[in-house]
Amino acid sequence: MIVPLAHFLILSLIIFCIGLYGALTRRNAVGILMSVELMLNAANINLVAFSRFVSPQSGTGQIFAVFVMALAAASVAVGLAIVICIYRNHRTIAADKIDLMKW
Amino acid sequence: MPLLSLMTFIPLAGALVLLGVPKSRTETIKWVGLGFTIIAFILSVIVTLQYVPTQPGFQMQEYYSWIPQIHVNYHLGVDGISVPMILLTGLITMLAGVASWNIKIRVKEYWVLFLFLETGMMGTFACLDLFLFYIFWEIMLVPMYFLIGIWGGPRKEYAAIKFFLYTLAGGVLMLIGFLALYFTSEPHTLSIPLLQSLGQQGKLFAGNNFRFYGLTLPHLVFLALFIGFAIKVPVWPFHTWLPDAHVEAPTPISVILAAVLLKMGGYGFYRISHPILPDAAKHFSWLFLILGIIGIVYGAFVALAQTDFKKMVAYSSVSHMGFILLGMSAFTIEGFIGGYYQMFSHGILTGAMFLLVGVLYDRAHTRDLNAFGGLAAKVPVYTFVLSIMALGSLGLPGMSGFIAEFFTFLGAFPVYREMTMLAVLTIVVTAGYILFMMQRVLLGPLNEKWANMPDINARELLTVVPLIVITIALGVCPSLLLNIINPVMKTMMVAIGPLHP
Amino acid sequence: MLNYTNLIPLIPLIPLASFVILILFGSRMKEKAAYVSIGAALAAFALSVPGIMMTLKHQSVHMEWIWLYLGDRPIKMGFMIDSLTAMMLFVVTFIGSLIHIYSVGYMHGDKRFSRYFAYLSLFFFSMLLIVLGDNLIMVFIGWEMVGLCSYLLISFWFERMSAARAGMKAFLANRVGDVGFLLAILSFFWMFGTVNFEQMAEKIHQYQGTMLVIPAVLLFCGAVGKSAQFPLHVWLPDAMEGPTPVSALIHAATMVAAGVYMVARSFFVFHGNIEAMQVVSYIGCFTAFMAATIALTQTDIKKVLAYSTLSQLGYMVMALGVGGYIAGPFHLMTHAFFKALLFLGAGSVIHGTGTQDIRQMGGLMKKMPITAWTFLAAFVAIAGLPPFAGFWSKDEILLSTFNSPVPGHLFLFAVGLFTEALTAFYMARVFFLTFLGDARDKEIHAHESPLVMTVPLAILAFFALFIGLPGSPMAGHWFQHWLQQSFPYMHAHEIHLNFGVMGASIFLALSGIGLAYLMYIKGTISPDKVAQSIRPLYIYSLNKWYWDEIYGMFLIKPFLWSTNALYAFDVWIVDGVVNGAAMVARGLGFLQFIFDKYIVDGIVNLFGWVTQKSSRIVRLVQTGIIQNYILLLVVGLALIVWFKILENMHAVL
Amino acid sequence: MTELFNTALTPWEWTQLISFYGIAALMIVAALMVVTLRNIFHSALGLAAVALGAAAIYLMLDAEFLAFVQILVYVGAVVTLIAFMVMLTQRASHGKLVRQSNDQKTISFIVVLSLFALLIWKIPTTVWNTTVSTGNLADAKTLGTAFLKEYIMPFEVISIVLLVALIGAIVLARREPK
Repeated sequence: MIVPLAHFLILSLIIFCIGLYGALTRRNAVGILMSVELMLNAANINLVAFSRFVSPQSGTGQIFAVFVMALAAASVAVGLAIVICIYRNHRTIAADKIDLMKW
Repeated sequence: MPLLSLMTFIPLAGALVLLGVPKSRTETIKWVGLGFTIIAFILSVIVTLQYVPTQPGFQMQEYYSWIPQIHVNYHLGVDGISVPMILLTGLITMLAGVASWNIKIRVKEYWVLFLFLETGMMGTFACLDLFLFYIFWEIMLVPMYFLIGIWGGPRKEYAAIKFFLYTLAGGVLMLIGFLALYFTSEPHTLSIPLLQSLGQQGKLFAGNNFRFYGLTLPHLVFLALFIGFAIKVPVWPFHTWLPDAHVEAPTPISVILAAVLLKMGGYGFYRISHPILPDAAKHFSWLFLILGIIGIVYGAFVALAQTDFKKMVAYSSVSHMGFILLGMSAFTIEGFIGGYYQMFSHGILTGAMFLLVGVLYDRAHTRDLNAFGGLAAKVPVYTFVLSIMALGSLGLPGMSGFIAEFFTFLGAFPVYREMTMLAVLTIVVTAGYILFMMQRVLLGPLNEKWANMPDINARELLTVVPLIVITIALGVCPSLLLNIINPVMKTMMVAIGPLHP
Repeated sequence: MLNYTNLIPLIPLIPLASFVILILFGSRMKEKAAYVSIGAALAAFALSVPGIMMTLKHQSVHMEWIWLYLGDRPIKMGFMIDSLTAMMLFVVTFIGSLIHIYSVGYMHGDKRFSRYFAYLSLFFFSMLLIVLGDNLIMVFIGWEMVGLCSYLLISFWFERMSAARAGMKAFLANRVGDVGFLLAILSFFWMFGTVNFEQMAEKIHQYQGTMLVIPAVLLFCGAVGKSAQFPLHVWLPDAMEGPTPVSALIHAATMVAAGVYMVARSFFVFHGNIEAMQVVSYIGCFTAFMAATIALTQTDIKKVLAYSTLSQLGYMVMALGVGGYIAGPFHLMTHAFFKALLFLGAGSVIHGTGTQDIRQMGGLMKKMPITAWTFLAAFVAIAGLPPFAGFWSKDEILLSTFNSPVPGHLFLFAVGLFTEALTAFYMARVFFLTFLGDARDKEIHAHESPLVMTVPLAILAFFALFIGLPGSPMAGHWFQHWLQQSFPYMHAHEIHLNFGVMGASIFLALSGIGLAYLMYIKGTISPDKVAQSIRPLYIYSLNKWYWDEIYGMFLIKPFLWSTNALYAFDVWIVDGVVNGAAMVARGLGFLQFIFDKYIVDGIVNLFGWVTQKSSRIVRLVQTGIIQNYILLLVVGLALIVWFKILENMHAVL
Repeated sequence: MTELFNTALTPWEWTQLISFYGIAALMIVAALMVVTLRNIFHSALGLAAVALGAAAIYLMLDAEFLAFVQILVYVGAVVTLIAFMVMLTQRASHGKLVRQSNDQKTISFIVVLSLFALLIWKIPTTVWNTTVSTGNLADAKTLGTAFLKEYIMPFEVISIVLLVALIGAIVLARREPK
């Protein structure tokens, strides 16, 4: 592989930071969820890259990535349910309108 | 088989078992609790039977290293000094258990604490390590505090706190004494047998030149131990917790208090302070004499002034316990045996007296001696039983009290003639308060208020009759007890030596 | 082979068994309980007969066993029968058995009938311990036990407050004496290492020191208490509250005589111990005289007899004090018979009339002939008319007083003679007022007592009349020689008849009786006028020399006051110190509380205040909006990364 | 990095380089779309693009299996789900919501940027413990064996987590019976 590891990492970092920014700033709950997915993808890229460059025979990083995907899918499923639930009760999915955690 | 451990912790096991019994099943709780006291009593009898008086040293020893860093060992064992006390504890606790049938409120808590208390008492008499001794000694205060403070009379809080603080203060002094013994012994040890042999060979405090107003370190240590034990005995002037505690405590607890707890102080003298610090003990023999005599005379006088039945018995305890000090002050074998005999005998007699006061109180709900009168016609069996016990306390020959007093006098008279005469004179006062009590309660025209008073019932009789049998047996045939204590007392006297060599 | 020696313990044990049976099952037996007790008494009597017979053959019986070991010292107990014991055994078991039988009639219908006999059995047991014991401890044990029985029987009718008080008084007075006894035992133990009579006698024989006076006096204190000698005599008259047979058995014949017996038994302590002997003799003499003067004016028949008993006991003690170690026990025996008879007679009278006041009686001779005649027998015996029992023993006492080489004893002799006259007078007074003349109270319908009571009276009367004869010159002073066996350390001396003493004694007795005859039968001398003419003395006698009042004023009251004072001391001073310490501790606690509240707690509160104020600002952070939290989290993450990088840089550098 | 350009590259290597940077640029743009677009549905499309780009990156890293899984899970499931979500909450996204970002936009940007700066500063200078690939690379078989051998436990746990998430989602989304 001619592209050095650092470049993958930088790509991953950029996407992670974008996702993070989105998670911090989007008002729409679905948007937040999507931003989180971005961050998870970024992490996956990291894992796979490390797997390829550090221990190419064992594929441990790929296994990790599979787990992360499974969790991502699960979180989306639960997130969907939560969002629907919140929407049903509050008629909004704006994250800054939902401050139930204050109490 | 670890007989002593078993005996000591069986009541605790009982307490744990009771924790699992539902609160509402009071009958079950009572029977289970009593069952465990009976087991403990049987074990104490087995210990007594297994004990071989002629064999020197401690028997049935159990020895495990516990906290090696400070040389603390789990060390149990018995000799002739502890065996009768263990037997007394087993017996009295069982009888007090029978007498506890009248406890109606918070039965479960009562029995749990009661059994816990028994473990503390058994352990105190069975252990051979000062650390253990201190633990058992102090651990007893906790159940005792609650037993007085919850099930007591009108001023129970005051009495319970007074008892607790007073004894705790003594316990702290005692602990200081123990620590001093630990740090001055070479090698550092808390083992009672080891300290005894060190002390009797004069190796304790060897080369220590500490002086405090002319008192050496062993003197100070002895005083600390003395006050610790004296509060428990109680020796005049540390006795004032006793009337309060007795008056407020429920009957079975009064019984235990008088019959067993008071003995711990005396036991401390016999087990710890005198054998370990014989020279200091001789140095302070005058203190024992003076306080003993004051206790005997003073207790008897004040008992005569009482109108509260329990208070009267409590002060008579002060008087009787003075004999222990008088006996020990002389450093003669008769005196030592007499004092010890008095401990046992007082346990039996005063235990029974408190039981009988309780019987009366259950029926009349008053202890005012002047409120009674002429009960002999109404409750003949009770009268008979009370008379026997009262006469036993009075020192009538044929009962254990006489033997104890006689031995004590026999031991003390050659050493302190005038003072002993004073103590002997007190037997008149003793007769005075006992007879005065009997006259006010039993004799004279019947107070019509008690015309329907029922006589003592079978359960109550069951608690007293064994004590009657024992006190008479010990009065007629003192060898029963002397066979156990004689050899060990002889050894101790040889080791300690006479007062004026 | 059944050895008699091994049977001796049964003599006291059988009555003890009777006591146990009666106390446990007596209430179910009703009046059959008496049979158990009487059977036990008779068994004890029967068992002691062989022992008495052996002493007649100049043998003695002794058995002992080791009671206990005190350290290495064995303490032995034992029984022995020698002539002195035999005499007491005879008195106790024989008179005791008769009184048991008599009691069946006297106590008939009492609600505590079986209890009464139980107590009698216990008394029997205890008294036999005293009699048979071969050492002072055994005697002391019995000594205290008879005191207990006396207490129980005096306050037998405890519903009467006076009976309850009398019992207590008796016990306490006895206890005072017992203190002396106990101290004496301790002294002997200390000095000789033994309290066995034989061994003590040996040791004292070799003893050269001068310390024996105090132990001897202390020992005598025991006798003073038990035999109701001055100054502990006050209990005996009050003891008459008990049933009359009890007065006869315990407070006349046996228990009160135990003091005399004990002094005689341990006479080796007193022998040659001049100071102690003086104490004994003067106390005896004083008691004899004082009691006789009081007896003159009493109107309660039992009181008169009680003071008479005191007086006679004083006689015996005086006899011992002047060295009449045979005369004392001799009088003890005769006195036991006639005084028991007097009391039983009085009991019969009380039983028949229902009163104890001799002023209400009179003329009972016709209605109660057997009682009257037996009473007369006792009267002539106690008055000292020859040849009846009292004459011989009293003569013996007066003779030994007269012969005593100690200077002051002639005075004792004179007082003794005078007391003799007084005795004759007051006994005659009682007899005349009770049985002769006319019935003064018509309300009283006297009747003769049942056979169960009169038969013992008759038997006793026989002995009262003739028991003195074995000690009379006609019998060659056989009794005295027999008794001498018990005093091997004394030189037996020949008894010289002194007709002068005898004559004086008879003359004074007769004059006493004559005076009483003139006053109470003939009426030539009015008793009231006599009383008027010596009014202070009369009042003094009537009020029993004011002993009770003096004791009450100078002993009991201060004593009770001191107990209350001590109690106050205990509550206010001793306990006050404790409570004071607690208050000081609480005061310190309060100071600490102040310190705690404003300083320590102030600091704590300061922290709290700061926290509260700052948190008001900081809590703005808590918006409840999840993204704010995440932002903070990320800031934290960034900082961590920052620090981590810095750290690595340092590590690299 | 510099030596990368100093050496002569084969055409395959050039292809790799160019495709990597192309895909990377695409992904970054798509990611920016995800976080900035007003229309949430377009954002979802951006997310799908990122997921596809990531799959390409995986392929490039010789992780074929993972690439397919990525496409299946993300494009097939996650994005679909999100599209459902968007449609279900359509009114909320379009009706009232004018602003798409909240009050902490600036500060978030600064924080994220600083984090980015820190990391971008350190990543090239860090020495990564890389190895030269020799022998067989990990393939689907290796992964399958690993899942059923060393990682059997996490594998099972993750399946339970999925199950729980499934049930939880159903419970949460279900209408409360009145």
